[in-house]
Amino acid sequence: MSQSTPTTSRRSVFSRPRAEKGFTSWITTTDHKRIGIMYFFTVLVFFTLGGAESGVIRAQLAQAEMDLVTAEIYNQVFTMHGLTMVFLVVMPFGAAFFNYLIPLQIGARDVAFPRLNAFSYWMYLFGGIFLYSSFLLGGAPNGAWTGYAPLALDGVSNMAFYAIGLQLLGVSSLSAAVNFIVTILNMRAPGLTFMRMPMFIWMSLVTNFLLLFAMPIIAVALFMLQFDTVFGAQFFNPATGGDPILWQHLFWLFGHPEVYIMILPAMGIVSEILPVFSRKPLFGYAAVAFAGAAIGFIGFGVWAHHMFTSAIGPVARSAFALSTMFIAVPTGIKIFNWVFTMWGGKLRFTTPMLFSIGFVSMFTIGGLSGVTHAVVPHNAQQHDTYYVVAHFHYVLFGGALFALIAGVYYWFPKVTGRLMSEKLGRVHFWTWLLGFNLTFGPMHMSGLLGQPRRTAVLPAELGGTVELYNLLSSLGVVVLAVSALVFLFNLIASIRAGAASGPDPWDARTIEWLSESPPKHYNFAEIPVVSHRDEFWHRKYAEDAAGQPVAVPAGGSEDHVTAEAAAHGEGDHDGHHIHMPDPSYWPLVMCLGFFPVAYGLLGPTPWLIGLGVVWVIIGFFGWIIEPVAEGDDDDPIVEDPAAPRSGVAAH
Amino acid sequence: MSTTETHDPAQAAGGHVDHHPGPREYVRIAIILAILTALEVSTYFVDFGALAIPLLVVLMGIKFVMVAGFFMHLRFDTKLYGRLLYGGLFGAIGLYAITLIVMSFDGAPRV
Amino acid sequence: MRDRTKPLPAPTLPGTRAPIRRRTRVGTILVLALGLFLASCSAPQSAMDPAGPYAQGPHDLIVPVFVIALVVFILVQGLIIFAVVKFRRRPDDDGSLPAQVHGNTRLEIFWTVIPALILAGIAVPTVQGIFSTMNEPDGEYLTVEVVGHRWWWEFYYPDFDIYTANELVIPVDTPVRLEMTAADPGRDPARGVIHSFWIPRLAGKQDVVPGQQTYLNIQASEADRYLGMCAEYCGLSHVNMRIRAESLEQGDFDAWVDNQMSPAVTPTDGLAAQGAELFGVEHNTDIGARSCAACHQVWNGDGARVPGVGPDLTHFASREEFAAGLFDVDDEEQLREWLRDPPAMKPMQPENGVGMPNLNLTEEEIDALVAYLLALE
Amino acid sequence: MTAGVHETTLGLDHRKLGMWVFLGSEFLFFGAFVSAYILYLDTTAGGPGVEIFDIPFTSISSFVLLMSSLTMVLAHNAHTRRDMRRMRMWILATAGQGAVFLGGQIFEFTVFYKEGLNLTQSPFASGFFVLTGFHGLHVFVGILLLLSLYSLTLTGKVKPDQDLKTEMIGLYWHFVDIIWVIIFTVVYLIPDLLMEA
Ligand code: HEA
Ligand code: HEA
Ligand code: HEC
Ligand code: CUA
Ligand SMILES: [Cu+2]
Repeated sequence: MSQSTPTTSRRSVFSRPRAEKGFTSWITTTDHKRIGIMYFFTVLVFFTLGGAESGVIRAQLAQAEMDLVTAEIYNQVFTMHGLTMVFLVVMPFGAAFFNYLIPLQIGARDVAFPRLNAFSYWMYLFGGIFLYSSFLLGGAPNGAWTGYAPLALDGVSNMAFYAIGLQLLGVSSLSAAVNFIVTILNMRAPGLTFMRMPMFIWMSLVTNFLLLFAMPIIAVALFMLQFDTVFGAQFFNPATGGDPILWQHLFWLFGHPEVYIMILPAMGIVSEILPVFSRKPLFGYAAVAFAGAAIGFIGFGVWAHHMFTSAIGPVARSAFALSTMFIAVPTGIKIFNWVFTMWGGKLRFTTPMLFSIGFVSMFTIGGLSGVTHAVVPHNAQQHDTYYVVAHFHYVLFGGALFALIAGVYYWFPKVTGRLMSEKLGRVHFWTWLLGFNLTFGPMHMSGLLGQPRRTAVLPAELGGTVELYNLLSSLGVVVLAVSALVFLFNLIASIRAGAASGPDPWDARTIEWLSESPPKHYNFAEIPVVSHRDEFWHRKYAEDAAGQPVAVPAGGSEDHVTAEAAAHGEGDHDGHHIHMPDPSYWPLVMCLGFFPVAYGLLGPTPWLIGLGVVWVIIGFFGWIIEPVAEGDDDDPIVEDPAAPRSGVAAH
Repeated sequence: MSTTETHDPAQAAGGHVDHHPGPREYVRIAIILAILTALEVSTYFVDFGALAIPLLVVLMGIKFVMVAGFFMHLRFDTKLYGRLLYGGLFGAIGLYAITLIVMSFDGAPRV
Repeated sequence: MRDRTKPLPAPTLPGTRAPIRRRTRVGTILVLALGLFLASCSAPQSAMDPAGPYAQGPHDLIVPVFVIALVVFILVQGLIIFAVVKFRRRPDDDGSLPAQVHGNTRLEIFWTVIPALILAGIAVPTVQGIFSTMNEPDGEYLTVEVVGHRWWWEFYYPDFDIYTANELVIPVDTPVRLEMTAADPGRDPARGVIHSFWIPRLAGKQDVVPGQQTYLNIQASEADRYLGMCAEYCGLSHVNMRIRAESLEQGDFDAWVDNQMSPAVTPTDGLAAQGAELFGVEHNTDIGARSCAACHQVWNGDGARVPGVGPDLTHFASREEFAAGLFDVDDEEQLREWLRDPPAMKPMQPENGVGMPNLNLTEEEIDALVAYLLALE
Repeated sequence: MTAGVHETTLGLDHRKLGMWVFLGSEFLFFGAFVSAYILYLDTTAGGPGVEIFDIPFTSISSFVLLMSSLTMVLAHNAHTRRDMRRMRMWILATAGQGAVFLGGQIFEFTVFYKEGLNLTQSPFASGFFVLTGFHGLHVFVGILLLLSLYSLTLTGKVKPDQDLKTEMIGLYWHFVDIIWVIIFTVVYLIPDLLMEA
């Protein structure tokens, strides 16, 4: 961190944004916390859209042979529902937590590449807007979120939007992955070894490696699809010998790691919350961490279980059945360790705790139905029925979403300095649990009774039992919608007028709670030095002679309020001279250039593409010639590596 | 600052350590690469029989490792970089090999 | 059967031996739950109500797996509920911390090994099942070639040179091997998309891929009518791509084959004859481009049977339903509706080359055509 | 945030670490295209197949690209020695060789096109053009990076002590080169041999 005087002379197009409040400050921010918050609110918007789409789906299927919407609309709606929930809700929801928490939990002041981080956010937002603009431009994609060729090659499937839109989102995810991997590997506070990292950090690391290796695969698949649809290439076209199954392999090579990308952050969150409210450390820390890594690893070797009924032979079916089944082992390890974290504790049933327990319970159901999918001969009965729909909503909604919401309740005080209403929180939890099971529980049955998925109407010939189950599902959404409104209300009311939380409302264990709530721009006035797993807890409690943990007496628990120390000023780290990255217009400017490229590719319209490319290149140049922070000469100081600098001195 | 992680100052500040090869070594390596390439291309003119393909694969591997090791300084930098590179490489080879095997030998017949 | 989610009073912890009595009670409950579960399994298209060996095998495999899953489910939920009840913080809590247990290697090994063993136990019959459902049936079997079109099914019996659509007629107790592929109007695999052939009570599904051939074995144990559906999303009318299988006793089947092998009789007088004329069956049509025969084959004995772009109608009236299981052949009014405006009856994209277009027929033409179609016994 | 390397956990520069992380993932990207190409080697739909390749010609352009790695590493070496004049010279040489390679590729594409091989011809053709095309795009981006580096050293934006920038671009450039080492063998030489056999 160099300390030279700011120079602004060489700036050309834009002068460096300086606003600290207001609109400009948000669109130019490079602060990981603000970016995390923007991710979160964007996710809320898309969740409402995706939820509304699911409302349309369930309304149409509430009774047999309804014609509320046409088949054409229905197909667009369920495709967009899947795309929205996966790519615009659950994944970026995870990214919201990565952004906000990773630096705080590892004791860093920001991510490794703050502007790249802003870039990731804008790419996400614009990718979402691009996808949704399809509704206005001749119809949304209607080839399902799996985009199977050759259906997706058909002009009427609008899948060019899918190919290009997901590509934008992929760029966002890939750049975020590089960013977070470097951050976690390279920016941990002194003493924060791998085996001391909070479990959320572990799971983030695994998730981002999954992203790193999975996103390029879908990128290629999408390029092939796009070249096929827009430029007439022949990758998946059976007419000239192209093989549609290639798409399936590439999609699921990405797609299965993708589902673990969605669940692992959730598992990390739960692993943080359960210990806090059980007042015990995480049971089997090492086992949980390595199980997470194992899931990530094995997760790359099971993809063809989505293709058991496709054109693959018995040997492949067998091999993938085996790998799929055995992924239950590491997942089971986690489940049991969570349960035993609670075992013998003193459980406090706060809202985050309730959602976390709900996660463990509901995810197990989804996981078990996943294992039954792997019984290949019977998978041929289950595949593409509502039984699968039930499975993946149990793992995605009952799993990922429950845990992510637990995380919102848990870290809300960190972000805002206020508490969310526990009373409303409990209402939210119980209605959520009820509505969820009501919606998706019956789908197990209707699926086994022969209801296929992706049907624009519910065929009456499936019989009254199936109709009943569908009606129950549809009623469930009503409960869920009410529940979601309770949540929204709680969120907004608590942001405005929640009770003050103090710096450590939960008696937490990890060092993000060392900083103030909400944290200052620079997170930590003094970078904490870590000597334990659950560092913060160890600063508050010590063991007495009998090995019984006791609170550290007077003062000990105070000194974590580092703001105090900051106020007293320590060297150049009194919070005023901490050198932080400055805001920048360039990530936004560069991202805007992708709009003309994306719309130009649809046509294809060469001049539009050209305009966009030039724009992006200009944006890129603006970016690279702008220093990360004013006055920064943007290069490591290498002259004297041995000299201790700043408060993070050698330890 | 150094943390509890292993931190070998000689490896730090990648690219600034003296035991990097100098221009002379680089040229020497380039010459070797040129010879290997010539050998590769020779398979086009000379018949190596059944040996040709294994030979090509080995030559490709050597060239790859040499460029990565010397020009990209992998041999002199932290092991982590190599792990990332070769992790990606072997990960990709593994996954796509399985895919190709499944598609070529356990797929459906064409009609 | 939602009873199965009811948690047991007290979970059996690993390491503590449960009294035998409780074991049996667990057993009783399981059997009861399973009974309830199976009782609710009958529905017209239920996968849990097998009617032939190729559905029975997978079913017999999954039921024990469901039981295992149920046990794991009860165990995990039981542990959770037990922990939640037992270890909740009491109102009189003294604020002290519970014992700070960090883990237990034995337990870790236990819950790594046990699930692995259970899964290994499931894996073996799974692999066996894969091969036994996919291999060619032992002994004699009937071959039917299946082509998935958007959005209807075509069946061809190479042994008899018969084409039919949407209704697959098979003999009872005889294995049938389906050789399947997909195509679209013009029988162009390039215009085909992936479908999936699925009659749950007879067998699991198998995808049907344009340009490739896939196989599926089915077999019915009793004479019955079985419902099925295309199970791979194939666009606009995916839900309207139904399948019917009619299994007949061998004698009935032979009679059916004989009938199908005979050429259609072209009516010579009355409305039906006008219909035949309009249809263009003798290729001397006067409705030109709107000629039904341009797309539909009605084989009258001349030349070879050549499949058309649309379903074969040679013995249309011998079928019970038309338009891929959507409407009754008996219901003349529905047939009229169909000829009046097919895309209004069933979402199709004739402008995209898939489905039957609206031919703007007059009511008189429709009357004649219906009479003719219903004469095609 | 730009921290001195000695302030990072692993003692590595973020940017360099980030570059390596990214390069690791690029294998998955090119690997998928290469697999599709291999899968479709024989799927020529009656059009031209691998026999169309002009191995001697491609050998030369491959050789040029390989040698550009030498000039790249020499540029970096010069930069570490603060010899900006030499460094600029080698950078230009590298970009020039990259341009020669690209020119060769464009020439090759036009020849193939004239001989009836085009993107829409067959899966083989699509696989070939899109794979080599994306590699070409990488080379093109590399040239842009080199040229910007060149001009930024002139304006003083890139300073003599900032050899890390040259090293990063070098890493990217060498990577694009080793990918071509694979492509040249797997896409050109081996199929050509197989076809003869
Ligand atoms: C968060 C997302 C997520 C997660 C975590 C999972 C987890 C798993 N999934 Fe799921 N899956 C999806 C999302 C997810 N899935 C989606 C979205 C689809 C559909 C895509 C589409 O077609 O649109 C799908 C589809 C899908 C299929 C294809 C179904 C079909 O279309 O035919 C299969 C097949 O094997 C499968 C299997 C599994 C398995 C074995 C797991 C395992 O990881 C589960 C492991 C967990 C447990 C087993 C529970 C806890 C373990 C224990 C308590 C130990 C003891 C257990 C035993 C001894 C059994 N999934
Ligand atoms: C994380 C992922 C996720 C989540 C959270 C959900 C949530 C829901 N999904 Fe999801 N779903 C998918 C991922 C997800 N889905 C995927 C990947 C597919 C496959 C797509 C494909 O086949 O291609 C799918 C398909 C799918 C189908 C099958 C469609 C078909 O095959 O034809 C159905 C049917 O019932 C369904 C229903 C629901 C419902 C009722 C919810 C509910 O839980 C939603 C509840 C949320 C809300 C209701 C929003 C909050 C409410 C407000 C803010 C108030 C305003 C609300 C209203 C006006 C209604 N989904
Ligand atoms: C452009 C092609 C085309 C023309 C012309 C055409 N049809 Fe069709 N027809 C189809 C297709 C395709 C279907 C299958 C539709 C479906 O079920 O999805 C079909 C289905 C039918 C069916 C239902 C068959 C079954 O068993 O499901 C009948 C009956 C029928 N057509 C009658 C006619 C008559 C009568 C005419 C002439 C007046 C006619 N068709 C003209 C393409 C055509
Ligand atoms: Cu055919 Cu769905
Ligand atoms: Cu999966």
